[in-house]
Amino acid sequence: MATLTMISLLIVAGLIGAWELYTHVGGVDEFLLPAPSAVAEALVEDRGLLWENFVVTAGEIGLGIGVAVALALACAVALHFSADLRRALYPLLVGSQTIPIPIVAPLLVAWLGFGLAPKLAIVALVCFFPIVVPTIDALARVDADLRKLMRSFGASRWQTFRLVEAPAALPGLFTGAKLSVAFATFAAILAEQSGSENGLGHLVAQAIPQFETARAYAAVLILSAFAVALFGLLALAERRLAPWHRPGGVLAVGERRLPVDPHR
Amino acid sequence: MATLTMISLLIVAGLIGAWELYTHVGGVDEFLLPAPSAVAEALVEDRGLLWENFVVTAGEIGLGIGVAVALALACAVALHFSADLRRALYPLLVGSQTIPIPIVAPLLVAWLGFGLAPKLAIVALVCFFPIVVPTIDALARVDADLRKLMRSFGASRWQTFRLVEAPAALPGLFTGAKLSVAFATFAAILAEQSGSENGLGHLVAQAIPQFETARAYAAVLILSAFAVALFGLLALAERRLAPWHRPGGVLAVGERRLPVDPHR
Amino acid sequence: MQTRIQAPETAPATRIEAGGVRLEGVTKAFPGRRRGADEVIALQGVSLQAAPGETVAVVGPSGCGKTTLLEIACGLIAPDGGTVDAAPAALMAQRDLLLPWAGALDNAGLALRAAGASREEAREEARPLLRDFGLEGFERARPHELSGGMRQRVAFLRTLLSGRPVLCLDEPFGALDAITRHEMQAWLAGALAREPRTVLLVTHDVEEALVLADRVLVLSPRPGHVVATLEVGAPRPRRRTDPELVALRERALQELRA
Amino acid sequence: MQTRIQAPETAPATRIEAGGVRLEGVTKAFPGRRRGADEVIALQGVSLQAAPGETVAVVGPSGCGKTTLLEIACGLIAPDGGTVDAAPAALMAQRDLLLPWAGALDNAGLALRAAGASREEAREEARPLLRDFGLEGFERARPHELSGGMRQRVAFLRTLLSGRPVLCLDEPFGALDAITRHEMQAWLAGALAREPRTVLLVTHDVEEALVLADRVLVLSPRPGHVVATLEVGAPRPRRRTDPELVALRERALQELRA
Amino acid sequence: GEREEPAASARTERVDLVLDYFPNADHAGIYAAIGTGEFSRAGLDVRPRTPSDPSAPLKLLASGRADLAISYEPELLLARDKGARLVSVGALVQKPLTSIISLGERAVREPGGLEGKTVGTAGIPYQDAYLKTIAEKAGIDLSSVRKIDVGFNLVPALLSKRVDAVLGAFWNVEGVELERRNRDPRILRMDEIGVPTYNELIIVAREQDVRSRGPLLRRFLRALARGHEGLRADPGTAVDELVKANPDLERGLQAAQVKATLPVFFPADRDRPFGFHDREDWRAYTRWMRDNELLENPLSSERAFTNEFLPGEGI
Ligand SMILES: Nc1ncnc2c1ncn2[C@@H]1O[C@H](COP(=O)(O)OP(=O)(O)OP(=O)(O)O)[C@@H](O)[C@H]1O
Ligand SMILES: Nc1ncnc2c1ncn2[C@@H]1O[C@H](COP(=O)(O)OP(=O)(O)OP(=O)(O)O)[C@@H](O)[C@H]1O
Ligand SMILES: [Mg+2]
Ligand SMILES: [Mg+2]
Repeated sequence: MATLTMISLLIVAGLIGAWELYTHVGGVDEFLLPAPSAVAEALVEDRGLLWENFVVTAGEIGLGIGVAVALALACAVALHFSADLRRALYPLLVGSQTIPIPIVAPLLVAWLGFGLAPKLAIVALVCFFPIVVPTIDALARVDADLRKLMRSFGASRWQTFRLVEAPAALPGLFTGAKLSVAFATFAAILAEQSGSENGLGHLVAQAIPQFETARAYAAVLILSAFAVALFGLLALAERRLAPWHRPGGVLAVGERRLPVDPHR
Repeated sequence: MATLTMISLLIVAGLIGAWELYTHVGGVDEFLLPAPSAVAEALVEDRGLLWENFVVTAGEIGLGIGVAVALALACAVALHFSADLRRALYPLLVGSQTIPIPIVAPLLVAWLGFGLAPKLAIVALVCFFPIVVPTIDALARVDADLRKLMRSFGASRWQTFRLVEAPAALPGLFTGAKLSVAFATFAAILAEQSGSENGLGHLVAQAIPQFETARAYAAVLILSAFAVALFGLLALAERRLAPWHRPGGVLAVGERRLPVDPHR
Repeated sequence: MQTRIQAPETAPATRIEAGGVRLEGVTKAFPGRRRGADEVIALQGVSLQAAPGETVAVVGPSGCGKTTLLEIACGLIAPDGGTVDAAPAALMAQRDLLLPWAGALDNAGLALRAAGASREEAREEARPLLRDFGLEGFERARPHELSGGMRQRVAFLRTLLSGRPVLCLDEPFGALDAITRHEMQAWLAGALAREPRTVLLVTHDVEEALVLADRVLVLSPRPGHVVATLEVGAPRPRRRTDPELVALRERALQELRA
Repeated sequence: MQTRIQAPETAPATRIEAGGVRLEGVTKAFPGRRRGADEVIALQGVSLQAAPGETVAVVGPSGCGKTTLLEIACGLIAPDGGTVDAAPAALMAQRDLLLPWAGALDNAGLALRAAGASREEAREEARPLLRDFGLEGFERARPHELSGGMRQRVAFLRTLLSGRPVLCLDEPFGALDAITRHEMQAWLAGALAREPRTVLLVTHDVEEALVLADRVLVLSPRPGHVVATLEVGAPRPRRRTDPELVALRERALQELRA
Repeated sequence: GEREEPAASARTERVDLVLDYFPNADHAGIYAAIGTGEFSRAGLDVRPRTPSDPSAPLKLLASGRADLAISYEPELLLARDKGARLVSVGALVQKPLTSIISLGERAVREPGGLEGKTVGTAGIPYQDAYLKTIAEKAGIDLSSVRKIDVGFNLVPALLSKRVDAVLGAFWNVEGVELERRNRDPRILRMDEIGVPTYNELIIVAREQDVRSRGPLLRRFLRALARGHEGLRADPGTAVDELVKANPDLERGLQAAQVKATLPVFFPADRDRPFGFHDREDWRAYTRWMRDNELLENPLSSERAFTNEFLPGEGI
């Protein structure tokens, strides 16, 4: 464990060193690619500004993911239950994912005003799909024999869903949620760049034309760290709530066995 | 089947009708939201322009997905094989997903110029992650008992991967590929909006300041249809190549049974 | 040719109602999956009657269609031909099909919950039986922490608790050692004596069939059809050394060998 | 207390080498999963010797640790105490563990492929045996298209073909009807006579143990330890009506009942 | 003679003003008017809004989602050509800010130097037409100039050295910035190299509001004019207001940009009020757009703007 953390730190340190070196000898303008040292400086100097804007963006991300998870779950369940709906709506869902932000952004402002709402809508729009697809796929891949069994017990369609399909699809939901965490950050920045008064995306959009590239990188770094932390939290939650799918892994804790290479 | 297609067509028709109505009575300016009829007109009138640019963008999408799948597979396998790598690189991967396009785009231009390469890089960057995560998750969720069995047969780590884990994870890979298809379109438009000479994203970027909103919508419509078609193709391929995970579904074709509601 | 299948009731009565099973001339073929592959005829004109409260055992060589027959009786697959008329039937499948994320107690209570019981009610009802079945202390153990025989007992218990008038048991004791197996057989015989239910029992153990059943159907190799029907008249409780059972056993094995 | 476990060889020799199994005082406990839960002691000081070419059967009540013992012998889990010294061993698990996406033929050839054979070579080698086992025509059938007994035969065949010097069979014939079961037993006895291999056989059928094994270990209920070791001296091929076997069977059942 | 409006009515009216872009030095006068209370004294609660892209303000305005919008003269003419009923009620910046910028030793010192060069553009069609006009005036072959649409990344494209010059950056924003960062920019302003002059930034209202909300527009423009007068008198305070409202702006940079922009916030003719539209200039520019096939319909430039609500005009 300790050595692993060391290795990972060494890799990161190596990458940062290479980057620092490159900015000095690579001939790329510092306003295109600032040195890590400059980014670090910006992190310290602008910490007040960064923090204030981070709070705004983190709020958008958190709420956006919440909205996306709720909608995606409802949608996945609805599509799972009705083959008709699935056939009719799935293509529309896929299509909706391709709508470019510059087209929807002004519309959303027209409908939702200039506040938080249009940003939430964009984050939710981007995050919705990567939750729906793995969840629907996981629901569809539930052992058909289990469904038969439940039917023989007189279970209703809904009971089968609640008692068997939903728990069986939980790992799929987690896959989707992890994906959406990474995309939420991306989406929040996009949303803020398409019209906002604050937030880290706004900061980035303002920093670049002001040649404060280091500050923009600092903002991105903070968001990346946030995304990694959220991802890690979800992976932890997954291990606690849906541990059964790795019988060789987590459940073997404390039991001495030869390595079977499950992911932890 | 026929009735289902009917339902789905009816829903689509209903949506389009509502949209048309809304543009006339909803008080939203046609520059914000053109009527479907105007979009249809643009589709017909600008078909030459649209087609030319579509070919460019479709190429970027196709190649980008190809690059993303290849890289993502290699990466997922590497991370699956080495817990050290996984611990060291997974957070970096998650972080990489949050990098905003406006920050990378100029760098990519500096490194790769204005040709196809920076667009491919952006599409691949966006599509890479949604393939890696479901694939790694699927690999990790392979029944630990199967791994044990292979070990008792004297299989090497690689043989176990090739004969057991890889096929078992195929559905996960398909989930990822389907996701990335939807994101590729989104990414291609973004990429083209930050520096390009042609392509549908370029067309959209040109149409918006010219108040040719209908043309922009027409371009998006074409891309959406393309994404839906790609998604459908992948779903078909999944059914052919990885049908075993739906024993109640596809394999029951021709066998009369009571409905067990598997997704088709 | 008429096919009638009971739609599974969504909310079965908790009180067990009498209900029989009647299959007439049931035929079932599975199509060859690939073009040109031969279809597999699993059952050919199988008839079976179980009056309410009766136990009917089915024996036959591996692959002759026993499992298929039970699934048809449960209304889970539709026959190609013949008539099916059965009260709601709960299946104990050949694979244990326990939920990997639930403990033994919750797995045992699954059918109860399908019948509308709350989690707590289901646990209350399942707990004492789990103890009867030698699984005390394993209430919270997940399936992969149980031995094969333990898993089978949980699956058996789950089916028993379903409260459906008909039980279709597909080799319920196949993974048990001789001693535990006899205990379970005795337990089942006792339970049926107290509270009669209609049982269709698939087994490879002819003695087990004779000890438990009112009638034993012997199926031929695939395509399965009935080659002999043995009425077991011996009074209960039965011992496998009863001369009548020994004689019937010889007959059954002879039919099977043929 | 020394624990030696053979690391599974990555490329086992296709030629079967002689190799025995020697377990001394093996102990294994599974920790209570939740804080405060009791640990389950599965095995307590079990010793077992199988000389190269010998067949040793293990019988014992459900949950006494038989499967655990086999996994330890195969080097798949580490014991808490005791010595393990075993040649490379292939496991036939209690669950069939067939690959759902592969046909019967490819499933049967899996161990061969793990030993380095190409898909074609594996198919060539597995095909005639599949026929011997009554599975002709099902070469391309996926596991869910096979009956329980058919799946078990495929899993058995797969293990046989592994080419490992030791075979650990966990109830290899539990899902087979009496007739098919006798055929498979006869087949196995013949194969071992032609080409000796070391076999650890877990079974619930004492007769099966006596017909096939050189030695039968009787385990106690959990925590499992050896309560009796029966040496079976009868010449082969054996019949289950041999007086020696009948006598041994009585002894074994008596030990089990105790 | 300017007649005083009755003192601010008791009820302040809210005005949603969509900016043309993220807040920057061009908006210093607006923020000064907010910060020094000019708007509230006029009974207005002005809320500057950031748009999703520079063409969004007119769309939001046309849809009634905003009261006023900052846009560009060419954009307004394009929108009107497409049927939008919008009108410029005041010019925020009198002159073109758009320019051709190049750097260092590879600098393009005069229009003729563009021959054979690669030029990055923002991908806006009317700006592409500037290039044509410039080439004609300079007598060079337009087809020898390679155009690349780099979207918003004009400066990064320049810094990446993948283009020789960019067309579309503002001399008062990017130009000043590059100067401050010692990147030695060479700047060619549109109106100095053959493109007819135009008002780079204008304040746009809906035609219906021009008819029905005249007093409000008048109060708005008077307060805005006072804000700009304050800016001229004391740029430091105005910049402070801008930076206070937008803490992510760099004060030093904004001050330099405001200083550079000051001369074009007001009409060259001292007699003209703040916000004045020059009839001739508008006519000439509209003609140029028509000549370059940027407009489809015969369009009266007269009706695209009105000076009616400017301080001292109209009534
Ligand atoms: N879903 C299916 N698709 C195709 N063939 C099937 C399917 N289910 C069963 N079969 C075939 O039908 C035949 C009968 O199968 P069934 O499972 O009913 O046998 P069984 O009598 O239960 O055998 P066992 O005692 O081995 O469990 C077998 O040949 C099997 O291959
Ligand atoms: N992975 C595990 N985690 C926790 N407990 C386990 C685990 N595997 C087995 N056990 C426990 O160890 C004991 C022995 O199990 P094992 O599977 O070896 O029994 P068995 O003799 O094979 O029984 P059966 O005849 O029923 O298959 C059981 O009580 C079981 O609950
Ligand atoms: Mg069966
Ligand atoms: Mg076992």
